[in-house]
Amino acid sequence: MYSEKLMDHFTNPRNVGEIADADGVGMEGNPTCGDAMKLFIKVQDDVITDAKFQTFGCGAAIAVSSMITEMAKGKTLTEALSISKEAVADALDGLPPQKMHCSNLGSDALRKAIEDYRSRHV
Amino acid sequence: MYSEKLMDHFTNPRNVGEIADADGVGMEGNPTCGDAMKLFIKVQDDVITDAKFQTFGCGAAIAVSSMITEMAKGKTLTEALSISKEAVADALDGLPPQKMHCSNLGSDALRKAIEDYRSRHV
Amino acid sequence: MSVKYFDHIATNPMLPEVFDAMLPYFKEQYGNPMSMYDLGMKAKQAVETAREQVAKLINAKPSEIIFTSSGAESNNFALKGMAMAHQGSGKHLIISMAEHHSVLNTARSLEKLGFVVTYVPVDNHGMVDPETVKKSITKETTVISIIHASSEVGTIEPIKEIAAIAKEHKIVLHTDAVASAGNIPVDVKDLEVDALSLSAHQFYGPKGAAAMYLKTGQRILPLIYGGIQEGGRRAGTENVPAIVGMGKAAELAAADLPKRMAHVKQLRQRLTEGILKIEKVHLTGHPEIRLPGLASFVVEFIEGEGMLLLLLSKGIYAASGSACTSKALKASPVLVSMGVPTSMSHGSIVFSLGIGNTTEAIDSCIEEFPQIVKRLRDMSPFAKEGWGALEASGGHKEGA
Amino acid sequence: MSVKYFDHIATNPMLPEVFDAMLPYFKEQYGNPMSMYDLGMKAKQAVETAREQVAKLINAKPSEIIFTSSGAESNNFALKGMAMAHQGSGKHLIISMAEHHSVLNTARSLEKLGFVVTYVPVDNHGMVDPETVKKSITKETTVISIIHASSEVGTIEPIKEIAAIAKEHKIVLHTDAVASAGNIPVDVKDLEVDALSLSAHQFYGPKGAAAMYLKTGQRILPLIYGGIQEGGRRAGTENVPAIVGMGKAAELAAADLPKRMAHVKQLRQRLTEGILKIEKVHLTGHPEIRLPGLASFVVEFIEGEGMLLLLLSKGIYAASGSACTSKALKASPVLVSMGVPTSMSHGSIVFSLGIGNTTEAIDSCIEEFPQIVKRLRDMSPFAKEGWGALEASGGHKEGA
Ligand SMILES: Cc1ncc(COP(=O)(O)O)c(C=O)c1O
Ligand SMILES: Cc1ncc(COP(=O)(O)O)c(C=O)c1O
Repeated sequence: MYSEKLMDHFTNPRNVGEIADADGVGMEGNPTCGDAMKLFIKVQDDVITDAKFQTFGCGAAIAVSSMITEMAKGKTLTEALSISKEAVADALDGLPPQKMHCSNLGSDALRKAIEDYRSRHV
Repeated sequence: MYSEKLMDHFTNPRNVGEIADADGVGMEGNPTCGDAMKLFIKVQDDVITDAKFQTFGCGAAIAVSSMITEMAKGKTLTEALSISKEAVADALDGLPPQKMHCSNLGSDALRKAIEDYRSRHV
Repeated sequence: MSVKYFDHIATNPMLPEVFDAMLPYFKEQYGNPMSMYDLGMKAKQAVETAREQVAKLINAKPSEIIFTSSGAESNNFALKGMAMAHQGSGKHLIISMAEHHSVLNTARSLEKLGFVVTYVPVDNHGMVDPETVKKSITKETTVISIIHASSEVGTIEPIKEIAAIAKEHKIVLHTDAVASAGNIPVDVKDLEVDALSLSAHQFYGPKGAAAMYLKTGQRILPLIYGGIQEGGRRAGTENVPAIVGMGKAAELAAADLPKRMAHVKQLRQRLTEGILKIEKVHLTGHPEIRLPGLASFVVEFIEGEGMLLLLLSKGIYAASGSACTSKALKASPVLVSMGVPTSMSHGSIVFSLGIGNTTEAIDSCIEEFPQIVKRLRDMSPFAKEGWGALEASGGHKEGA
Repeated sequence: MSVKYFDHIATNPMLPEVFDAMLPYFKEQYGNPMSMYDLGMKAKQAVETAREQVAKLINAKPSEIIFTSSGAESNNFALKGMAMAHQGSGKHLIISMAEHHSVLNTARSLEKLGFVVTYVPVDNHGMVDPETVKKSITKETTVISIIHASSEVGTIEPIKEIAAIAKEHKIVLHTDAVASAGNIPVDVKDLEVDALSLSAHQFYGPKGAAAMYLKTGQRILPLIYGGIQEGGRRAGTENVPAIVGMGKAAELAAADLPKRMAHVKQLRQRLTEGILKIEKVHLTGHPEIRLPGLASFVVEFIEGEGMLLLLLSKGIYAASGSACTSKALKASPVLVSMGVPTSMSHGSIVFSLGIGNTTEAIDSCIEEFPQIVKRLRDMSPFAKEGWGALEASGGHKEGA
C-alpha cells in the first residue's frame, strides 16, 4: 500500500521532536480527526535553518511530516510556502488515494509555522 | 433422486401397451400438464384379469403406471378402487416430494377405467 | 462406460490450470484483501489481477468489474440495483421472455415494489425483436434487461441493436451474458451495454465466482451492503481463491476462444444433423445465430425426464427445459413465448457441448438417442395417433 | 522472522482437513446440485451433508440452514428479507451501535425505503442493555437485529434476554453471530433467535461460504431471486466445494470447541495482562463476557495504523478500529457509542488469537509492543502534555 520511500520516512522519521526556542510553530489537524501535526521552525535571514515535528497520525501522516521538514530546511520562507501537497506526496513516491489528505497536513502546518514566525516578526 | 425399485419400473416397465378389446379404458392427465396416462383393463367376474398402459410423462409417471397395472391385476374391482396413491408410492419405495402428484395419475386412471367398465356394464 | 458430459450449460468442469492458480490462495495466501499487511495485500493484488483478466475477456476497464458470487447474484444486483438507483426517473422496466429465472424473478419481485415490467416476447427462433423493445418504451422506462444468449435454446439476441435504441432513449441496458461470456466473443464496447453479468463456472472456472460489468459512471445501489469491498458496491469478504480462478479461466478463455468455438460448433453441427434425422424432432432456437456448443430440440410425444434418464443409462449427460425436470414444474417461458405448444415443450432436450467432448462421444449419442426416443414413444399414448389422441381429460375414444 | 498472526477476526487460515474435504468437489465431482443425474446428486448430497454439519454446530435443523456467500450476505438477507416480509405489520427496526457494517448499512438502506431504525447504544463495556431494547419497541417494530459478539471489542451481547423481550412482543430477532459461531458455543434453541448469520472463514473454513439460520416457519423474502436452490430462498449455482468446506469446518469446530476456547482464552489473558502494564492503555469491551480469543485496547496519544505498521515490522499481524485503518476513514461507531473519545478511538488495537498461536508468539508481542508504543508516543504531540496540548487547530502555546 505504501511506497518504500514512504515506509522509510515512517520507520526512520527525520526531524522528530520539539525545538524549544522555535521561531515559529504551526499546528494543523486535531486528535478527533485522527491526524494532528505540530511543526517547529528556526529561521535565520528568511531561511528555514531547522525544522522539527511532532505528529499524531497514521503512517502516511508521520512520513509526510518527516518529508516536509526535510523539504523545508534550507528553503527561504517564500520557497517553503510554495511547497505543494502534491510535491510532498511525489517526494514520498506517491500516497494511496485515501491518504492524500495527509499531505495537506504537512503543507498546512508548515504554512502556519511560517505565518506564526511572521506574526512575531512584523 | 429415484429409488432403485422405481428405476426398475421405469427402465423395464411392466404391462406397456394397448388392450384392443379392453373392457374399460381410463385416461387421466393431459399433455399440456406434462403427464398423461391411458389405462386399459380386462375384467372377468369382477376381477381385473389384465391391465396395460400408455403413458406420456416423466420417469415417475411411467413407473407409477407400471406399478399400478401390476397392483391392479388379480384384484376385484372394489379392491382395485381402494388402491391409494400412497400405496402406489410406497410400492415404488417412495417418490420425491415434487413427484407425489404422479402417483395420483395412476390411481385416477385406474378409477376411470373401472368407472368406464361399469358404465358399459350397468 | 465412458462419460459423455453434454451439460456444460449446467456447469463446467474446472480446468487444471485454473485449479493450480487458485491453490496458493487456499493455503499460504489466506489473507483478507482488506487487511493492510502483506498477507492482505497479496490477496488484494491477486483479486486485482483477476479483475484485469476478467475485464480483458469482455473488453472492459478493470474498474468496471464487480465480483459477485454467482450469475444469479449479478443479475439480481444489476436489475434491482439499477432499477432502484433510477426510480426517481421512472418505474418501468423491460425484460424479455427469454430471460433466466434470476432476471425474471427479480423483475417479478420489483413488481411487488411498485415497478411495472413489460415482458417482450420472442419470435419462433427465440429472438427478441428490437422494434418490439422500442415500442415497449414509455416515459417511465429506466432499465432494459435482455439476455445475451439463451441457455435453453441457444439464440443470441440482437443486443447491439437494442443498445442503440436504449441509448437513444437514455435508458440503461443490462444483458445477462452468463451463458455466452467466455464461450463466444463478448465485447462490452461493441455491444454498448451499461451492465453485463458473467459467471466463471460457465467457462471452466470455479463455482462461487461471477462478476458484473458496470460501465464507468453508471449508477447502481448495492444488493449487499456493508464494508467497502468492490468499491463499496458489493460487501462481504472476497472469495479470493474463486476470484483468482475466475481470472485465470477468463485469461484462458480469451486466448482459446476461436479454437474452442470451432471445436464445439463442429460437434454441435454433427449432433444436430444426426438428431434431426429422427421424425418429429424439431430444433429450437435460431438455426445459425446461436451458441456454437448448444444443440436444443423438442421431441414430440415424449417427455424430457424420461429421455434424460435413459440417456444417463448410456453415460450421456444432458438437460431438458421440461416442466418435470425444472423442479419448479413449470413450462419453460421461452419455449412458450416461441410458440412451442406446451405439450411439445415437455419434450425439450438440450445438449451443451464443451471443449472436452469428442467426435466419438457425439457419434455414440447419435446412435443411442433414436433408440431412446423410440422406446419412450412406444410407451406414449400420442405416438401413434398424434397429440389429438387424448384431447379432453376424462373423455375416451369410441371403439376401445 | 516467524509470523505471529493475531488477526483471526479478519480471516482465518483454512484447516488442512477442510481443504482435503473440498478437493474432490473441484475436480471429479464438479456436478451442479440441481442436475438430476449422479454427478449432480453427489454434489447435492455433499451440500446436504454440509447442511447437517452446520446445523449441528448451532443446534438447528438442517432445513433451517440457508447457504450464502458471506457473512455480509447473510446479514443483508436476514435484516432486509425479514423487514420486507413483515412490512405489512410495521416498518420499525431496532439494531445496536455495536453492529457490523453489513447490518448497519443494510439498516441505513432500509431507511431510504421508508423504514425507521432505532440504533440502541451500548454501555462502556460495549454491552447492549435489554431494557433499552425493550423501551425502543413500538407498535410498528417488526425486526430486531443485535450482534452476538462484537468483532471490534469482543463483548458478547445478552441475546437470550433480548430474545425473551422480542418474543413477548412478537418481534423477530436476528443475531449476527459471524464473529462467534464456531468460536464459542452458539445454540439457536438456547438463544431463541429467529435468524442468525455465520461465516465459514471465521472458523477455519473457506472464504465464499456462509449461512443463515432461519427458524422453521419464519417468513423472509429472498435477497437473490432466481432458481429454486436453497428451497427457493437463495438462488445461484451453489459453491459446492466451499459449502463442503464449511460443513467440515463446522464439524471440526463443534468437536474441538472447548479445547480451542481454552487455548485462545489463556493466551488472551496472558497478552492482556502484558499489554495493560503499559501506561494509558485501556481494555475495550467487557472484561469477562467476551470472545475468548479477542484482546482489544485503546492506546492513548497514538494512532492505530502506526502501531500496525511497526508490529508488522516485527512479524506481528493485528488490526485496528481506527478511522485511518478502516479505509472508510470513519471513527468506529461501537467505540463512539461506548463513550471512548474520538481522539482515543484512533488508538484502537485488536489482537484476535487463533488455534495456531503459541505462548512464545504472545510473549514476543508482549515484549515488542511497549517499545512500539513508546516509539510512536515519542513522536506524538500529546504524549507529554496529554490530549489538551493541541486543543484548537491553529492556536499555539506561549513561550515556544
Ligand atoms: C461480526 C461480523 N459480522 C459480519 C461480518 C462479515 O462477514 P464476511 O466477512 O463473511 O462477509 C464479519 C466479518 O468479519 C463480522 O466480524
Ligand atoms: C443465462 C443464465 N443466466 C444466469 C445464470 C445463473 O448463473 P449462476 O449459475 O452462476 O447462478 C445461468 C446459469 O446457468 C444462465 O445460464
